[in-house]
Amino acid sequence: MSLDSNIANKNEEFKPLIVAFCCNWCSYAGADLAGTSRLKYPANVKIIRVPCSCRVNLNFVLRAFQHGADGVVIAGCHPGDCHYSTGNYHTRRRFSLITNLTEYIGIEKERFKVDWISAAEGNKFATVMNDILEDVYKLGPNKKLRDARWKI
Amino acid sequence: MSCSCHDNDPLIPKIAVIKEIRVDTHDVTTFKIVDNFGKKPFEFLPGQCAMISIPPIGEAIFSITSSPSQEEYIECSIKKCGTVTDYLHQLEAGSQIGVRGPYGNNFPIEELKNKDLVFIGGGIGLAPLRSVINYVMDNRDDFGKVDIVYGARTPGDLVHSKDIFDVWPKEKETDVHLTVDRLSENWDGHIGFVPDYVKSLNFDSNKIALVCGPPIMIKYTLQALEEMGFKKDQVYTTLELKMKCGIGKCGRCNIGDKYVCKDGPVFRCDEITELPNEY
Amino acid sequence: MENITKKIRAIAKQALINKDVDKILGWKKGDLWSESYPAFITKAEEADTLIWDLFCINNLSKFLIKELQKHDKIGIFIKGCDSTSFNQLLKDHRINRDDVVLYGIPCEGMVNPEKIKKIMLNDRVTGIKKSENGFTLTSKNKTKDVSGEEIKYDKCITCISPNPVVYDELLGDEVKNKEREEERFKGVEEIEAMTPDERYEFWKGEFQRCIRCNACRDICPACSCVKCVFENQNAEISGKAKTEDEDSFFHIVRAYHVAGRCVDCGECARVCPAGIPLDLLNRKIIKDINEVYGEFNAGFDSITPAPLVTFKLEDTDTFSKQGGK
Amino acid sequence: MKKILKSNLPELWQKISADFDLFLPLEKNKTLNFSLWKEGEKVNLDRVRTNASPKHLVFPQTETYLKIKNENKKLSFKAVKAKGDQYVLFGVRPCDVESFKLLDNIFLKDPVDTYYKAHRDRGTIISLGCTNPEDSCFCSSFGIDAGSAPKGADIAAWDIGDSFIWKAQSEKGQKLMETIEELFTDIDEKDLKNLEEEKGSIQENLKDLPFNSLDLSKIKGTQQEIFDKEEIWNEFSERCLACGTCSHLCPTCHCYDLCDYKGSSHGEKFRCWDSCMSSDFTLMAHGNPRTSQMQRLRQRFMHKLVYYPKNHEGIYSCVGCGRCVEKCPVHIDIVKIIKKLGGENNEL
Repeated sequence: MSLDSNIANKNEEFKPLIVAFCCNWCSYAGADLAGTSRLKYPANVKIIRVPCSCRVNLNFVLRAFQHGADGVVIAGCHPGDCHYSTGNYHTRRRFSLITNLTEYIGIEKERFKVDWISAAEGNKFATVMNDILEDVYKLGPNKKLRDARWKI
Repeated sequence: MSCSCHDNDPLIPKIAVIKEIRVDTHDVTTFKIVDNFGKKPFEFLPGQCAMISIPPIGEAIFSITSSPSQEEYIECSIKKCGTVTDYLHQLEAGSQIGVRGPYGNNFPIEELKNKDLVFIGGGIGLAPLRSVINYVMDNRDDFGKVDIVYGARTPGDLVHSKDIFDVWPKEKETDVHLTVDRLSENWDGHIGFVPDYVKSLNFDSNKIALVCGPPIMIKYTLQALEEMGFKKDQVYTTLELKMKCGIGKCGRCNIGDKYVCKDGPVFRCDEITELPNEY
Repeated sequence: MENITKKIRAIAKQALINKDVDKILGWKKGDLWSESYPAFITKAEEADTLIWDLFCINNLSKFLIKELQKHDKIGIFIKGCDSTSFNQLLKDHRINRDDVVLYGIPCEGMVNPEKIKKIMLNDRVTGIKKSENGFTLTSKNKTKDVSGEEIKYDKCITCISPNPVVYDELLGDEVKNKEREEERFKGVEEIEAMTPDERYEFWKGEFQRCIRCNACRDICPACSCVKCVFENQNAEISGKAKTEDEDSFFHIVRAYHVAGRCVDCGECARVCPAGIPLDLLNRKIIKDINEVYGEFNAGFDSITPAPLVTFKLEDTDTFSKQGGK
Repeated sequence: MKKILKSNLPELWQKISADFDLFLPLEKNKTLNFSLWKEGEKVNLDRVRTNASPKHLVFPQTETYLKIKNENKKLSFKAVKAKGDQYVLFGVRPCDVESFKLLDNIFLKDPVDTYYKAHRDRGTIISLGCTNPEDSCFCSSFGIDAGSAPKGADIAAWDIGDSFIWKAQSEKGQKLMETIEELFTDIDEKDLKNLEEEKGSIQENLKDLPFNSLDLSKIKGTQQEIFDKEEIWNEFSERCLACGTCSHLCPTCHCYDLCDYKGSSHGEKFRCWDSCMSSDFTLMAHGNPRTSQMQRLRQRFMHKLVYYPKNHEGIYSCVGCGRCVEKCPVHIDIVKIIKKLGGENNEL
């Protein structure tokens, strides 16, 4: 279940920063479930709660990369059981284009994930976070689209 | 008057502290500003302006309302009407800001010497005039008779109430005429717009007039003064425009061949008529 | 070319004389041989200044937004790509159809003066005329025959709508040169073939030359918001600083804002003073939409909603492992 | 006056870039711009005009001038000095060299802009005669001789076929010539004749440019009269997109904006280019004196043709480089405006 999580703290110099936009009704609850059932997922995931996955727009993603994120995850409810009924259909259409566009600009595909995590899928939340941490760890820190004036 | 910014770059502000805050009206507050060592940030002449910067919100230019003869601090009366001023109004005493200046030319004190003067202010327009009025009051004998006409929308909008009600009326040979635009309760003074009030006061035309207020008020006041026989070169006014650099280079306050932040903000009326009317 | 000019002048004069329209939008000739620019005429005698030649590249439909606030009825000469952006403006409810009289002109493609200057190198061109299988360029001491392909705009070579898709009156018969359509996405495929780092270096090099003048936004018919998000200071969306991240932020967000509404008229790349191939950004999104959500050409009609405004229950996506690429 | 063969130019670039930043017109992704030379870059000295002017070397588009820390209400300011080491700028055409002087008139006038002054003092400018001007060039109507080098250039250079002639014109130029002495050879009679021939052919080319008869003295009338020619200003501004391409490309446009960058607990103040054509240029809390595009367009060209000359002994704020003629999306440019203001009413 849990990744050999001491990769993150073995060599101190690179700790990936993952920003996760979690939809309040499903994925945020999924994250809670992962936490309460003591599932291991990396600490350097910053979760931002959004009302629905379609609330996230391109500015948020680019701003995250500008301010030092090495990976961005957008987690929403499975298409069909969105609290606002059609939210994640739009997410699906939008982020099919946005993930392609950021990949076209040069952001590696592994750094920007969109996934459907329901409130009951605590372990899926943990695996998604661990997978992206592992991929991003292999890729190294993200230098692209970085805002040089921003200091963490 | 070379400006006193440190390491002689005119764009870089100095750290200053808001020593004291006095709330004048619901949207105008007067700030006493000193530099980081508690002293007056820089010397200036009446009518000049200071650029107050609040990182990371922005910068804006305000006319200095205290008299140059005031040694400990500079004062700015600021009306709350934009991002910078909104933020300024939330600050309390003791908080730090950036200040640089002085910018712009000043009221021509030499021409005003031993002449009768008329100060006509509207709303927040009294702030730039107060600097030169207090300077005149501190050297009262060099100047002739002083008339102050000041009006605002409602009694609650009259700024510097201490000066206009208690200090200035008691000065030698000084009459203060106050007016408000509309009838409001507990106000027994004059009712009416400033330009009409000036017309009814009918000053004789050997005086020098200094006018400052919203553009619409300036326009009609200048007409009223002209009808009373004031020639164009007897009337001074200040122009309010967007100013960013304050040193006549960034192009924002450029009207005609003049830069308001360097050749102004104080203009004589015959100079203003030469400018294209884009202010 | 000449008889279309005569037709344009006749129609414009007639329309203005019997007051069908208050104003006519067309093109006028400038001082240089390569310069035709948008002309707004209200008086009938000015109609003789209107022309139609190889350089009438300006898309006039976006001016309708401003002009229709001042006039009730406007006549406009419109090429194929202009007509698709006209439909897009209708779909965005920025203008309404019955205030405009459309005179459609089939277009064989416009000539790019930069390409002519490259061919003729240092001796200055004084004129260009159509010859039987291409064009002849004349300069002070030599003439040169070139084919249409060499000097036309790239976007005209791979044009998907040479004939106006909507018009009230059509000047001249339809044009059928549709054989180069499949090369439309060649530029996009070349960039897609690069590795992520190469792609980023390519775009970084391009965006480095951006001088943030907003010409791409102001010429784009799909960019017709009343107040642009980039102008809204306190929205803090993007500053005015020219830094690597701000420039790419501006161009990526702008390309996304017109996603599904961009008619691929290529004006953003043409007017860019730094020569940045901005149309490759928009064309990538068009290619993705075609692949993932089915062939869609914005502006071919003014009814079908844009892809990002609607959805289908059974949509696939490009990111989850099972559905996407 | 010294001569260098075109064949050993790469060696010259090598030598100069050893201890200077060398800026040359380089062709990258099909556009020609002044950029930092590195080994193997494609130098193109034939095309007469770079895409963007060299203005960004002396007046960068974005320049941070103050760093601010804001920990719990305590501010600390740290001024940022203009940085960058000595540079050599080769291949600047006479019009762009003249534009530096026009920028000097603004930035070096009291109170001196220390950032601009630092960038200007670090640079050695080598001007290059215009072998073949483009259609849209009209520098001759501003008294700029495309064949010779304006006084502002530290070194003047001409292309005489197989080699370049360099002539130092300032002690900064003289100092640079000494450091690269050995690559140059002395010139002989034949070269001088070639030089005169070259200058003659430049004048020849200038004659048949479409805009060579542009005459600015035809603009008559006082500032107010020109300001009131509303129908001319309306006619141009009708098609203006208010995009700002003209002012950002123009080598003599110097307007800038002071902005703030908001970090988490720190911030920066920076200066960046701005355009009087954009709608929020004069926007302030209680309104905007220039609301219509006609007023903004009028301000830009009145500033260049009337206001700037009034403040600077009749020098116009334009050098006739033709970039606005080429790059305006709707073909508004200063040549048409000068003609129309001068009363030539060829239907524009």
